[in-house]
Amino acid sequence: MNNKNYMKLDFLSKSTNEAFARVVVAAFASQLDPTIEEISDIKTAVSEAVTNAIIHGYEDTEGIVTIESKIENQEIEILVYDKGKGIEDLEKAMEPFYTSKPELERSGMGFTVMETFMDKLEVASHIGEGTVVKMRKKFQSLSNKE
Amino acid sequence: MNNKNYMKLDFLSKSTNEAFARVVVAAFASQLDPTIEEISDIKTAVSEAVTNAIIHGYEDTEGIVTIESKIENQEIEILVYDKGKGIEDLEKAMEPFYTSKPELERSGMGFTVMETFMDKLEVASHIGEGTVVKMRKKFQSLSNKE
Amino acid sequence: MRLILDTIEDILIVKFKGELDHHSTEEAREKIDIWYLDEGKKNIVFDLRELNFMDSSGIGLIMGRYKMCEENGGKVSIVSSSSNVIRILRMSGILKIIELYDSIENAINNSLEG
Amino acid sequence: MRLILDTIEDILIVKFKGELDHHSTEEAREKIDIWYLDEGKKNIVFDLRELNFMDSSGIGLIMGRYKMCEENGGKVSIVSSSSNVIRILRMSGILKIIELYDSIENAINNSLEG
Ligand SMILES: Nc1ncnc2c1ncn2[C@@H]1O[C@H](COP(=O)(O)OP(=O)(O)O)[C@@H](O)[C@H]1O
Ligand SMILES: Nc1ncnc2c1ncn2[C@@H]1O[C@H](COP(=O)(O)OP(=O)(O)O)[C@@H](O)[C@H]1O
Repeated sequence: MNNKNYMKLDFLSKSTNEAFARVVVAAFASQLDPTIEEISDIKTAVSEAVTNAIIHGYEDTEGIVTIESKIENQEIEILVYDKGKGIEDLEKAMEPFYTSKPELERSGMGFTVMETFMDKLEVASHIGEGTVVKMRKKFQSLSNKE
Repeated sequence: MNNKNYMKLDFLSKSTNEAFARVVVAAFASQLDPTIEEISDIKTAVSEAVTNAIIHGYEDTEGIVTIESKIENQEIEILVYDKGKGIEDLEKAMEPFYTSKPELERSGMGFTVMETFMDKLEVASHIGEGTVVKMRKKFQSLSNKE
Repeated sequence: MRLILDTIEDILIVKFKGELDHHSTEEAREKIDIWYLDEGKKNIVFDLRELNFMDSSGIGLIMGRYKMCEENGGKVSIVSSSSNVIRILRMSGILKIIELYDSIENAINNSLEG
Repeated sequence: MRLILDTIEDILIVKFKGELDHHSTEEAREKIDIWYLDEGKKNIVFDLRELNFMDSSGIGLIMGRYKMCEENGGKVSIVSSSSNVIRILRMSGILKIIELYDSIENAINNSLEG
Protein backbone atom coordinates (compact mmCIF):
# COMPACT_ATOMS: atom_id res chain seq x y z
CA MET A 1 0.00 0.00 0.00
CA ASN A 2 1.32 3.44 -0.93
CA ASN A 3 0.32 5.58 2.01
CA LYS A 4 2.65 8.50 1.26
CA ASN A 5 1.04 11.74 2.21
CA TYR A 6 1.98 15.37 2.72
CA MET A 7 0.44 18.47 4.23
CA LYS A 8 1.50 21.96 5.16
CA LEU A 9 -0.44 24.28 7.45
CA ASP A 10 0.12 28.00 8.09
CA PHE A 11 -1.76 29.80 10.84
CA LEU A 12 -1.61 32.98 12.91
CA SER A 13 0.44 32.91 16.12
CA LYS A 14 -2.61 33.12 18.39
CA SER A 15 -2.83 30.91 21.47
CA THR A 16 -6.31 29.73 20.42
CA ASN A 17 -4.59 28.03 17.47
CA GLU A 18 -2.64 25.66 19.75
CA ALA A 19 -5.69 23.42 20.06
CA PHE A 20 -6.41 23.79 16.32
CA ALA A 21 -2.85 22.67 15.47
CA ARG A 22 -3.24 19.57 17.64
CA VAL A 23 -6.50 18.58 15.94
CA VAL A 24 -4.98 19.00 12.47
CA VAL A 25 -1.91 16.90 13.20
CA ALA A 26 -3.97 14.23 14.97
CA ALA A 27 -6.36 14.03 11.99
CA PHE A 28 -3.46 13.79 9.53
CA ALA A 29 -1.71 11.10 11.60
CA SER A 30 -4.94 9.10 11.98
CA GLN A 31 -4.40 7.47 8.57
CA LEU A 32 -1.52 5.54 10.18
CA ASP A 33 -4.08 3.89 12.44
CA PRO A 34 -2.21 4.93 15.58
CA THR A 35 -2.88 3.83 19.15
CA ILE A 36 -4.42 6.35 21.56
CA GLU A 37 -1.03 6.71 23.21
CA GLU A 38 0.77 7.41 19.93
CA ILE A 39 -1.75 10.12 19.04
CA SER A 40 -1.42 11.61 22.50
CA ASP A 41 2.41 11.69 22.18
CA ILE A 42 2.20 13.52 18.86
CA LYS A 43 -0.39 15.99 20.08
CA THR A 44 1.73 16.81 23.11
CA ALA A 45 4.95 17.29 21.12
CA VAL A 46 3.17 19.51 18.55
CA SER A 47 1.54 21.51 21.32
CA GLU A 48 4.99 22.22 22.85
CA ALA A 49 6.55 23.28 19.54
CA VAL A 50 3.62 25.48 18.51
CA THR A 51 3.41 27.12 21.95
CA ASN A 52 7.14 27.90 21.78
CA ALA A 53 6.74 29.49 18.34
CA ILE A 54 3.92 31.68 19.68
CA ILE A 55 5.37 32.78 23.02
CA HIS A 56 9.13 32.63 22.43
CA GLY A 57 9.44 33.01 18.65
CA TYR A 58 6.92 35.81 18.16
CA GLU A 59 6.65 36.89 21.81
CA ASP A 60 2.91 37.39 21.36
CA THR A 61 3.25 39.62 18.32
CA GLU A 62 1.47 38.52 15.12
CA GLY A 63 3.34 36.08 12.90
CA ILE A 64 2.79 32.90 10.96
CA VAL A 65 3.46 29.46 12.45
CA THR A 66 3.93 26.63 9.96
CA ILE A 67 3.50 22.89 10.41
CA GLU A 68 4.69 20.61 7.65
CA SER A 69 4.14 16.88 7.86
CA LYS A 70 5.03 13.86 5.76
CA ILE A 71 3.85 10.30 6.14
CA GLU A 72 5.67 7.40 4.58
CA ASN A 73 5.25 3.79 5.52
CA GLN A 74 4.73 3.78 9.27
CA GLU A 75 6.64 6.96 9.97
CA ILE A 76 5.51 10.54 10.44
CA GLU A 77 7.79 13.56 10.15
CA ILE A 78 6.59 16.84 11.61
CA LEU A 79 8.26 20.22 11.14
CA VAL A 80 7.13 23.23 13.17
CA TYR A 81 8.67 26.54 12.28
CA ASP A 82 8.41 30.25 12.90
CA LYS A 83 10.12 33.33 11.46
CA GLY A 84 10.47 34.87 14.90
CA LYS A 85 13.38 35.99 17.05
CA GLY A 86 15.38 32.76 17.03
CA ILE A 87 17.37 31.07 19.81
CA GLU A 88 20.79 32.40 20.84
CA ASP A 89 22.17 29.44 22.78
CA LEU A 90 20.52 26.29 21.52
CA GLU A 91 22.36 23.95 23.86
CA LYS A 92 21.24 25.88 26.91
CA ALA A 93 17.68 26.19 25.55
CA MET A 94 17.40 22.43 25.24
CA GLU A 95 18.46 21.70 28.81
CA PRO A 96 15.63 20.39 30.98
CA PHE A 97 14.11 23.13 33.18
CA TYR A 98 15.83 26.00 31.35
CA THR A 99 13.40 28.73 30.43
CA SER A 100 13.95 32.33 29.37
CA LYS A 101 10.46 33.22 30.55
CA PRO A 102 10.09 32.18 34.21
CA GLU A 103 7.83 35.22 34.67
CA LEU A 104 5.26 33.48 32.42
CA GLU A 105 5.55 30.37 34.62
CA ARG A 106 7.11 28.33 31.82
CA SER A 107 8.48 25.06 33.13
CA GLY A 108 11.43 24.76 30.74
CA MET A 109 10.23 21.25 29.90
CA GLY A 110 9.09 21.86 26.29
CA PHE A 111 12.08 20.42 24.45
CA THR A 112 12.39 17.57 26.96
CA VAL A 113 8.75 16.60 26.31
CA MET A 114 9.29 16.68 22.53
CA GLU A 115 12.41 14.55 22.88
CA THR A 116 10.72 12.01 25.13
CA PHE A 117 7.47 11.68 23.21
CA MET A 118 8.97 11.50 19.71
CA ASP A 119 11.68 9.18 18.35
CA LYS A 120 13.85 11.95 16.98
CA LEU A 121 14.18 15.71 17.54
CA GLU A 122 16.30 18.20 15.63
CA VAL A 123 16.26 21.95 16.22
CA ALA A 124 17.84 24.67 14.07
CA SER A 125 17.63 28.36 14.79
CA HIS A 126 19.11 31.68 13.68
CA ILE A 127 18.80 34.94 15.59
CA GLY A 128 16.34 37.23 13.85
CA GLU A 129 15.37 34.58 11.31
CA GLY A 130 13.45 32.01 13.26
CA THR A 131 13.42 28.43 14.51
CA VAL A 132 12.72 25.03 12.96
CA VAL A 133 11.83 21.99 15.03
CA LYS A 134 11.92 18.67 13.17
CA MET A 135 10.45 15.59 14.79
CA ARG A 136 9.94 12.00 13.68
CA LYS A 137 8.02 9.09 15.09
CA LYS A 138 7.56 5.55 13.88
CA PHE A 139 4.15 4.06 14.58
CA GLN A 140 4.08 0.52 15.84
CA SER A 141 0.38 -0.11 15.50
CA LEU A 142 -0.02 -1.57 12.00
CA SER A 143 3.04 -3.80 12.11
CA ASN A 144 1.85 -5.17 15.46
CA LYS A 145 -1.50 -6.03 13.99
CA GLU A 146 -0.02 -7.91 11.06
CA MET B 1 -13.46 40.63 21.01
CA ASN B 2 -10.93 40.41 18.18
CA ASN B 3 -11.51 36.97 16.76
CA LYS B 4 -9.69 37.52 13.46
CA ASN B 5 -7.95 34.39 12.38
CA TYR B 6 -6.28 32.95 9.31
CA MET B 7 -5.05 29.57 8.11
CA LYS B 8 -3.80 28.02 4.92
CA LEU B 9 -3.56 24.30 4.27
CA ASP B 10 -1.81 22.50 1.41
CA PHE B 11 -2.23 18.77 0.91
CA LEU B 12 -1.79 16.06 -1.73
CA SER B 13 -4.70 15.42 -4.10
CA LYS B 14 -5.49 11.99 -2.64
CA SER B 15 -9.10 11.03 -1.97
CA THR B 16 -8.23 10.04 1.62
CA ASN B 17 -7.55 13.74 2.22
CA GLU B 18 -11.19 14.68 1.58
CA ALA B 19 -12.10 13.64 5.13
CA PHE B 20 -8.94 15.30 6.48
CA ALA B 21 -9.88 18.60 4.78
CA ARG B 22 -13.35 18.48 6.37
CA VAL B 23 -11.92 17.94 9.86
CA VAL B 24 -9.47 20.84 9.45
CA VAL B 25 -12.09 23.33 8.26
CA ALA B 26 -14.57 22.21 10.94
CA ALA B 27 -11.90 22.62 13.65
CA PHE B 28 -10.97 26.08 12.35
CA ALA B 29 -14.62 27.17 12.14
CA SER B 30 -15.36 25.85 15.64
CA GLN B 31 -14.01 29.07 17.19
CA LEU B 32 -17.13 30.80 15.81
CA ASP B 33 -19.20 28.56 18.08
CA PRO B 34 -21.32 27.31 15.18
CA THR B 35 -24.47 25.23 15.33
CA ILE B 36 -24.28 21.58 14.24
CA GLU B 37 -26.09 22.54 11.05
CA GLU B 38 -23.68 25.37 10.22
CA ILE B 39 -20.70 23.04 10.67
CA SER B 40 -22.39 20.41 8.53
CA ASP B 41 -23.03 22.99 5.76
CA ILE B 42 -19.38 24.05 5.72
CA LYS B 43 -18.09 20.47 5.78
CA THR B 44 -20.33 19.57 2.85
CA ALA B 45 -19.34 22.59 0.74
CA VAL B 46 -15.61 22.01 1.41
CA SER B 47 -16.00 18.33 0.60
CA GLU B 48 -17.51 19.22 -2.80
CA ALA B 49 -14.78 21.75 -3.67
CA VAL B 50 -11.92 19.48 -2.56
CA THR B 51 -13.38 16.46 -4.39
CA ASN B 52 -13.66 18.55 -7.56
CA ALA B 53 -10.03 19.65 -7.28
CA ILE B 54 -8.94 16.01 -6.92
CA ILE B 55 -11.06 14.34 -9.60
CA HIS B 56 -11.63 17.15 -12.12
CA GLY B 57 -8.67 19.50 -11.50
CA TYR B 58 -5.95 16.89 -11.23
CA GLU B 59 -7.88 13.95 -12.73
CA ASP B 60 -6.34 11.64 -10.15
CA THR B 61 -2.75 12.67 -10.90
CA GLU B 62 -0.67 14.04 -8.04
CA GLY B 63 -1.04 17.73 -7.29
CA ILE B 64 -1.48 20.09 -4.36
CA VAL B 65 -4.90 21.23 -3.19
CA THR B 66 -4.98 24.40 -1.09
CA ILE B 67 -7.57 25.61 1.40
CA GLU B 68 -7.26 29.14 2.70
CA SER B 69 -9.63 30.43 5.35
CA LYS B 70 -10.20 33.71 7.15
CA ILE B 71 -12.45 34.43 10.07
CA GLU B 72 -13.59 37.90 10.96
CA ASN B 73 -16.46 38.77 13.24
CA GLN B 74 -19.09 36.14 12.56
CA GLU B 75 -18.06 35.41 8.99
CA ILE B 76 -15.86 32.71 7.50
CA GLU B 77 -14.29 32.90 4.05
CA ILE B 78 -13.01 29.69 2.50
CA LEU B 79 -10.94 29.43 -0.68
CA VAL B 80 -10.28 26.05 -2.27
CA TYR B 81 -7.90 25.99 -5.19
CA ASP B 82 -5.96 23.69 -7.44
CA LYS B 83 -3.36 24.18 -10.17
CA GLY B 84 -5.02 21.58 -12.35
CA LYS B 85 -6.59 21.56 -15.81
CA GLY B 86 -9.10 24.37 -15.29
CA ILE B 87 -12.70 24.70 -16.51
CA GLU B 88 -13.47 25.59 -20.12
CA ASP B 89 -17.08 26.67 -19.88
CA LEU B 90 -17.73 27.90 -16.37
CA GLU B 91 -21.38 28.74 -16.96
CA LYS B 92 -22.13 25.24 -18.17
CA ALA B 93 -20.07 23.69 -15.38
CA MET B 94 -22.14 25.47 -12.75
CA GLU B 95 -25.49 24.31 -14.11
CA PRO B 96 -27.23 21.80 -11.83
CA PHE B 97 -26.76 18.18 -13.02
CA TYR B 98 -24.03 19.03 -15.53
CA THR B 99 -21.02 16.76 -15.15
CA SER B 100 -18.11 16.04 -17.47
CA LYS B 101 -17.56 12.70 -15.76
CA PRO B 102 -20.82 10.71 -15.88
CA GLU B 103 -18.68 7.57 -16.23
CA LEU B 104 -17.51 8.17 -12.62
CA GLU B 105 -21.15 8.49 -11.53
CA ARG B 106 -20.75 12.14 -10.65
CA SER B 107 -24.11 13.74 -10.02
CA GLY B 108 -23.29 17.23 -11.36
CA MET B 109 -24.58 18.65 -8.06
CA GLY B 110 -21.27 19.87 -6.57
CA PHE B 111 -21.55 23.57 -7.37
CA THR B 112 -25.26 23.57 -6.56
CA VAL B 113 -24.51 22.13 -3.10
CA MET B 114 -21.81 24.75 -2.47
CA GLU B 115 -24.17 27.52 -3.56
CA THR B 116 -27.03 26.27 -1.40
CA PHE B 117 -25.03 25.55 1.75
CA MET B 118 -22.94 28.73 1.74
CA ASP B 119 -24.05 32.38 1.55
CA LYS B 120 -21.81 33.27 -1.38
CA LEU B 121 -19.94 31.36 -4.06
CA GLU B 122 -17.49 32.68 -6.64
CA VAL B 123 -15.54 30.54 -9.08
CA ALA B 124 -12.63 31.57 -11.29
CA SER B 125 -10.78 29.24 -13.62
CA HIS B 126 -8.23 29.28 -16.44
CA ILE B 127 -7.50 26.36 -18.73
CA GLY B 128 -4.17 24.78 -17.83
CA GLU B 129 -3.75 27.00 -14.78
CA GLY B 130 -6.34 25.82 -12.32
CA THR B 131 -9.50 26.73 -10.48
CA VAL B 132 -10.33 28.86 -7.43
CA VAL B 133 -13.56 28.46 -5.49
CA LYS B 134 -14.30 31.23 -3.00
CA MET B 135 -17.09 30.76 -0.48
CA ARG B 136 -18.42 32.81 2.41
CA LYS B 137 -20.81 32.12 5.22
CA LYS B 138 -22.07 34.24 8.08
CA PHE B 139 -22.68 32.37 11.31
CA GLN B 140 -25.85 33.20 13.17
CA SER B 141 -25.07 31.34 16.36
CA LEU B 142 -23.35 33.96 18.54
CA SER B 143 -25.65 36.82 17.65
CA ASN B 144 -28.66 34.61 18.38
CA LYS B 145 -27.32 33.78 21.80
CA GLU B 146 -26.76 37.40 22.75
CA MET C 1 -17.23 4.84 6.44
CA ARG C 2 -18.37 1.31 7.19
CA LEU C 3 -20.42 -0.69 4.69
CA ILE C 4 -22.68 -3.49 5.90
CA LEU C 5 -24.43 -5.65 3.29
CA ASP C 6 -27.35 -7.94 4.05
CA THR C 7 -30.14 -9.61 2.07
CA ILE C 8 -33.81 -10.39 2.70
CA GLU C 9 -35.52 -12.36 -0.07
CA ASP C 10 -34.89 -10.37 -3.28
CA ILE C 11 -33.71 -7.23 -1.47
CA LEU C 12 -30.12 -6.15 -0.95
CA ILE C 13 -29.84 -3.98 2.17
CA VAL C 14 -26.96 -1.54 1.99
CA LYS C 15 -26.10 0.08 5.31
CA PHE C 16 -23.61 2.94 5.60
CA LYS C 17 -22.12 4.11 8.87
CA GLY C 18 -20.02 7.25 9.30
CA GLU C 19 -19.16 9.54 6.38
CA LEU C 20 -20.01 8.92 2.74
CA ASP C 21 -17.86 10.98 0.38
CA HIS C 22 -16.10 10.48 -2.96
CA HIS C 23 -13.37 8.37 -1.33
CA SER C 24 -15.79 6.04 0.40
CA THR C 25 -18.23 5.73 -2.54
CA GLU C 26 -15.30 4.42 -4.63
CA GLU C 27 -14.78 1.72 -2.03
CA ALA C 28 -18.45 0.86 -1.69
CA ARG C 29 -19.64 0.84 -5.32
CA GLU C 30 -17.93 -2.32 -6.44
CA LYS C 31 -18.86 -4.31 -3.36
CA ILE C 32 -22.52 -3.36 -3.68
CA ASP C 33 -22.70 -4.28 -7.37
CA ILE C 34 -20.97 -7.63 -6.87
CA TRP C 35 -23.43 -8.62 -4.15
CA TYR C 36 -26.42 -7.38 -6.15
CA LEU C 37 -25.47 -9.23 -9.32
CA ASP C 38 -23.92 -12.38 -7.80
CA GLU C 39 -26.81 -12.97 -5.45
CA GLY C 40 -29.34 -12.16 -8.18
CA LYS C 41 -31.20 -9.55 -6.15
CA LYS C 42 -33.86 -7.21 -7.51
CA ASN C 43 -34.38 -4.34 -5.07
CA ILE C 44 -32.02 -2.23 -2.96
CA VAL C 45 -32.75 -0.55 0.37
CA PHE C 46 -30.20 2.08 1.42
CA ASP C 47 -30.11 2.27 5.21
CA LEU C 48 -28.64 5.73 5.91
CA ARG C 49 -29.76 5.99 9.56
CA GLU C 50 -26.21 5.85 10.90
CA LEU C 51 -24.70 8.11 8.26
CA ASN C 52 -23.59 11.42 9.74
CA PHE C 53 -22.17 12.96 6.58
CA MET C 54 -22.98 12.71 2.89
CA ASP C 55 -22.04 14.94 -0.03
CA SER C 56 -23.07 14.82 -3.70
CA SER C 57 -20.87 11.76 -4.31
CA GLY C 58 -23.50 9.82 -2.31
CA ILE C 59 -26.19 11.11 -4.69
CA GLY C 60 -24.14 9.80 -7.62
CA LEU C 61 -23.80 6.41 -5.95
CA ILE C 62 -27.52 6.10 -5.25
CA MET C 63 -28.47 7.26 -8.78
CA GLY C 64 -26.11 4.67 -10.27
CA ARG C 65 -27.73 1.87 -8.24
CA TYR C 66 -31.18 3.22 -9.18
CA LYS C 67 -30.35 2.75 -12.87
CA MET C 68 -29.03 -0.75 -12.25
CA CYS C 69 -32.20 -1.77 -10.37
CA GLU C 70 -34.43 -0.21 -13.01
CA GLU C 71 -32.82 -2.39 -15.67
CA ASN C 72 -33.66 -5.41 -13.52
CA GLY C 73 -37.25 -4.28 -12.92
CA GLY C 74 -36.41 -3.60 -9.28
CA LYS C 75 -36.66 -0.50 -7.13
CA VAL C 76 -34.56 1.49 -4.70
CA SER C 77 -35.66 2.87 -1.33
CA ILE C 78 -33.89 5.00 1.25
CA VAL C 79 -34.22 4.98 5.03
CA SER C 80 -33.03 8.10 6.82
CA SER C 81 -34.10 10.50 9.52
CA SER C 82 -31.03 12.75 9.58
CA SER C 83 -31.96 16.28 8.54
CA ASN C 84 -28.55 16.86 6.89
CA VAL C 85 -28.77 13.77 4.75
CA ILE C 86 -32.40 14.39 3.85
CA ARG C 87 -31.61 17.98 2.88
CA ILE C 88 -29.07 16.93 0.28
CA LEU C 89 -31.29 14.08 -0.98
CA ARG C 90 -34.14 16.54 -1.45
CA MET C 91 -31.93 19.14 -3.15
CA SER C 92 -30.84 16.62 -5.74
CA GLY C 93 -34.40 15.81 -6.79
CA ILE C 94 -33.72 12.14 -6.12
CA LEU C 95 -36.70 11.89 -3.77
CA LYS C 96 -39.01 12.41 -6.74
CA ILE C 97 -38.08 8.98 -8.06
CA ILE C 98 -36.96 7.13 -4.92
CA GLU C 99 -39.15 6.58 -1.86
CA LEU C 100 -37.85 7.81 1.52
CA TYR C 101 -38.82 5.89 4.68
CA ASP C 102 -38.14 6.62 8.31
CA SER C 103 -38.15 2.97 9.36
CA ILE C 104 -36.28 0.03 7.87
CA GLU C 105 -39.34 -2.25 8.34
CA ASN C 106 -41.53 -0.03 6.16
CA ALA C 107 -38.88 0.14 3.48
CA ILE C 108 -38.46 -3.64 3.44
CA ASN C 109 -42.19 -4.39 3.49
CA ASN C 110 -42.80 -2.00 0.66
CA SER C 111 -40.01 -3.53 -1.42
CA LEU C 112 -41.37 -7.03 -0.82
CA GLU C 113 -44.84 -6.05 -1.99
CA GLY C 114 -43.54 -4.15 -5.04
CA MET D 1 -10.97 23.58 28.83
CA ARG D 2 -13.48 24.07 31.63
CA LEU D 3 -12.39 25.24 35.08
CA ILE D 4 -14.50 24.39 38.12
CA LEU D 5 -13.51 25.92 41.47
CA ASP D 6 -14.82 24.69 44.80
CA THR D 7 -13.75 24.95 48.45
CA ILE D 8 -13.83 22.61 51.45
CA GLU D 9 -12.61 24.16 54.71
CA ASP D 10 -9.14 25.57 53.96
CA ILE D 11 -8.78 23.71 50.63
CA LEU D 12 -9.32 25.15 47.17
CA ILE D 13 -10.33 22.38 44.76
CA VAL D 14 -9.36 23.16 41.18
CA LYS D 15 -10.99 20.89 38.63
CA PHE D 16 -10.02 20.95 34.94
CA LYS D 17 -12.05 19.32 32.18
CA GLY D 18 -10.87 18.91 28.59
CA GLU D 19 -7.49 20.14 27.40
CA LEU D 20 -4.98 22.14 29.46
CA ASP D 21 -2.46 23.95 27.26
CA HIS D 22 -0.74 27.35 27.23
CA HIS D 23 -3.93 29.07 26.06
CA SER D 24 -6.09 27.59 28.78
CA THR D 25 -3.53 28.00 31.60
CA GLU D 26 -3.52 31.73 30.83
CA GLU D 27 -7.27 31.76 31.37
CA ALA D 28 -7.17 29.64 34.51
CA ARG D 29 -4.21 31.12 36.41
CA GLU D 30 -5.79 34.41 37.42
CA LYS D 31 -9.11 32.87 38.45
CA ILE D 32 -7.39 30.30 40.65
CA ASP D 33 -5.21 32.88 42.39
CA ILE D 34 -8.10 35.26 43.02
CA TRP D 35 -10.14 32.50 44.68
CA TYR D 36 -7.18 31.25 46.69
CA LEU D 37 -6.22 34.69 48.03
CA ASP D 38 -9.68 36.26 48.40
CA GLU D 39 -11.12 33.25 50.21
CA GLY D 40 -7.98 32.94 52.35
CA LYS D 41 -7.38 29.27 51.54
CA LYS D 42 -4.28 27.31 52.48
CA ASN D 43 -4.13 24.12 50.39
CA ILE D 44 -4.93 23.33 46.75
CA VAL D 45 -6.15 20.01 45.31
CA PHE D 46 -5.88 19.75 41.50
CA ASP D 47 -8.57 17.39 40.25
CA LEU D 48 -7.26 16.24 36.83
CA ARG D 49 -9.50 13.18 36.47
CA GLU D 50 -11.45 14.67 33.56
CA LEU D 51 -8.44 16.18 31.82
CA ASN D 52 -7.72 14.40 28.56
CA PHE D 53 -4.76 16.50 27.47
CA MET D 54 -1.98 18.35 29.26
CA ASP D 55 1.35 19.69 28.03
CA SER D 56 4.23 21.34 29.91
CA SER D 57 2.21 24.55 30.33
CA GLY D 58 0.16 22.59 32.88
CA ILE D 59 3.36 21.73 34.75
CA GLY D 60 4.21 25.45 34.89
CA LEU D 61 0.76 26.25 36.24
CA ILE D 62 0.93 23.61 38.98
CA MET D 63 4.49 24.63 39.97
CA GLY D 64 3.40 28.26 40.24
CA ARG D 65 0.52 27.32 42.59
CA TYR D 66 2.91 25.08 44.56
CA LYS D 67 5.12 28.08 45.28
CA MET D 68 2.12 30.20 46.28
CA CYS D 69 0.87 27.52 48.69
CA GLU D 70 4.34 27.00 50.15
CA GLU D 71 4.54 30.68 51.05
CA ASN D 72 1.25 30.25 52.91
CA GLY D 73 2.37 27.09 54.69
CA GLY D 74 -0.10 25.07 52.61
CA LYS D 75 0.34 22.11 50.31
CA VAL D 76 -0.70 21.03 46.83
CA SER D 77 -2.04 17.60 45.83
CA ILE D 78 -3.03 16.14 42.48
CA VAL D 79 -5.75 13.61 41.66
CA SER D 80 -5.38 11.78 38.35
CA SER D 81 -5.59 8.31 36.93
CA SER D 82 -4.96 9.15 33.24
CA SER D 83 -1.74 7.54 32.08
CA ASN D 84 -0.99 10.41 29.67
CA VAL D 85 -1.31 13.07 32.34
CA ILE D 86 0.64 11.03 34.90
CA ARG D 87 3.42 10.42 32.39
CA ILE D 88 4.07 14.12 31.90
CA LEU D 89 3.74 14.83 35.63
CA ARG D 90 6.32 12.15 36.37
CA MET D 91 8.69 13.34 33.63
CA SER D 92 8.73 16.83 35.10
CA GLY D 93 9.87 15.61 38.52
CA ILE D 94 6.88 17.38 40.07
CA LEU D 95 5.72 14.18 41.77
CA LYS D 96 8.81 14.28 44.00
CA ILE D 97 7.39 17.29 45.80
CA ILE D 98 3.63 16.97 45.19
CA GLU D 99 1.55 13.97 46.27
CA LEU D 100 -0.49 12.13 43.60
CA TYR D 101 -3.81 10.50 44.60
CA ASP D 102 -6.17 8.35 42.61
CA SER D 103 -9.25 9.45 44.53
CA ILE D 104 -10.45 12.92 45.41
CA GLU D 105 -11.49 11.78 48.90
CA ASN D 106 -7.96 10.67 49.80
CA ALA D 107 -6.52 13.92 48.48
CA ILE D 108 -8.97 16.00 50.52
CA ASN D 109 -8.57 13.96 53.73
CA ASN D 110 -4.82 14.19 53.51
CA SER D 111 -4.94 17.95 52.97
CA LEU D 112 -7.26 18.38 55.97
CA GLU D 113 -4.95 16.42 58.24
CA GLY D 114 -1.79 18.22 57.03
N1 LIG E 1 10.49 28.90 18.70
C1 LIG E 1 11.33 29.49 19.58
N2 LIG E 1 11.80 30.74 19.34
C2 LIG E 1 12.63 31.35 20.21
N3 LIG E 1 13.06 30.79 21.36
C3 LIG E 1 12.64 29.54 21.65
C4 LIG E 1 11.76 28.83 20.78
N4 LIG E 1 11.52 27.61 21.33
C5 LIG E 1 12.22 27.58 22.48
N5 LIG E 1 12.91 28.74 22.69
C6 LIG E 1 13.80 29.05 23.83
O1 LIG E 1 14.16 27.82 24.46
C7 LIG E 1 13.78 27.85 25.83
C8 LIG E 1 13.41 26.48 26.31
O2 LIG E 1 12.24 26.01 25.66
P1 LIG E 1 11.33 24.91 26.32
O3 LIG E 1 12.19 23.74 26.70
O4 LIG E 1 10.20 24.63 25.42
O5 LIG E 1 10.81 25.56 27.68
P2 LIG E 1 9.72 26.71 27.95
O6 LIG E 1 8.85 26.88 26.75
O7 LIG E 1 8.96 26.20 29.12
O8 LIG E 1 10.51 27.95 28.25
C9 LIG E 1 12.67 28.86 25.91
O9 LIG E 1 12.52 29.39 27.21
C10 LIG E 1 13.13 29.92 24.88
O10 LIG E 1 14.11 30.76 25.43
N1 LIG F 1 -11.58 22.10 -9.77
C1 LIG F 1 -12.05 21.79 -11.01
N2 LIG F 1 -11.20 21.64 -12.06
C2 LIG F 1 -11.65 21.34 -13.30
N3 LIG F 1 -12.97 21.17 -13.60
C3 LIG F 1 -13.88 21.32 -12.61
C4 LIG F 1 -13.47 21.64 -11.28
N4 LIG F 1 -14.58 21.72 -10.52
C5 LIG F 1 -15.62 21.47 -11.33
N5 LIG F 1 -15.21 21.23 -12.60
C6 LIG F 1 -16.08 20.95 -13.77
O1 LIG F 1 -17.39 21.36 -13.47
C7 LIG F 1 -18.30 20.26 -13.60
C8 LIG F 1 -19.45 20.38 -12.62
O2 LIG F 1 -18.96 20.28 -11.28
P1 LIG F 1 -19.94 19.82 -10.13
O3 LIG F 1 -21.16 20.67 -10.13
O4 LIG F 1 -19.17 19.79 -8.85
O5 LIG F 1 -20.38 18.35 -10.52
P2 LIG F 1 -19.59 16.95 -10.50
O6 LIG F 1 -18.38 17.06 -9.63
O7 LIG F 1 -20.58 16.00 -9.95
O8 LIG F 1 -19.21 16.67 -11.92
C9 LIG F 1 -17.45 19.04 -13.42
O9 LIG F 1 -18.03 17.89 -13.99
C10 LIG F 1 -16.15 19.46 -14.10
O10 LIG F 1 -16.25 19.34 -15.50
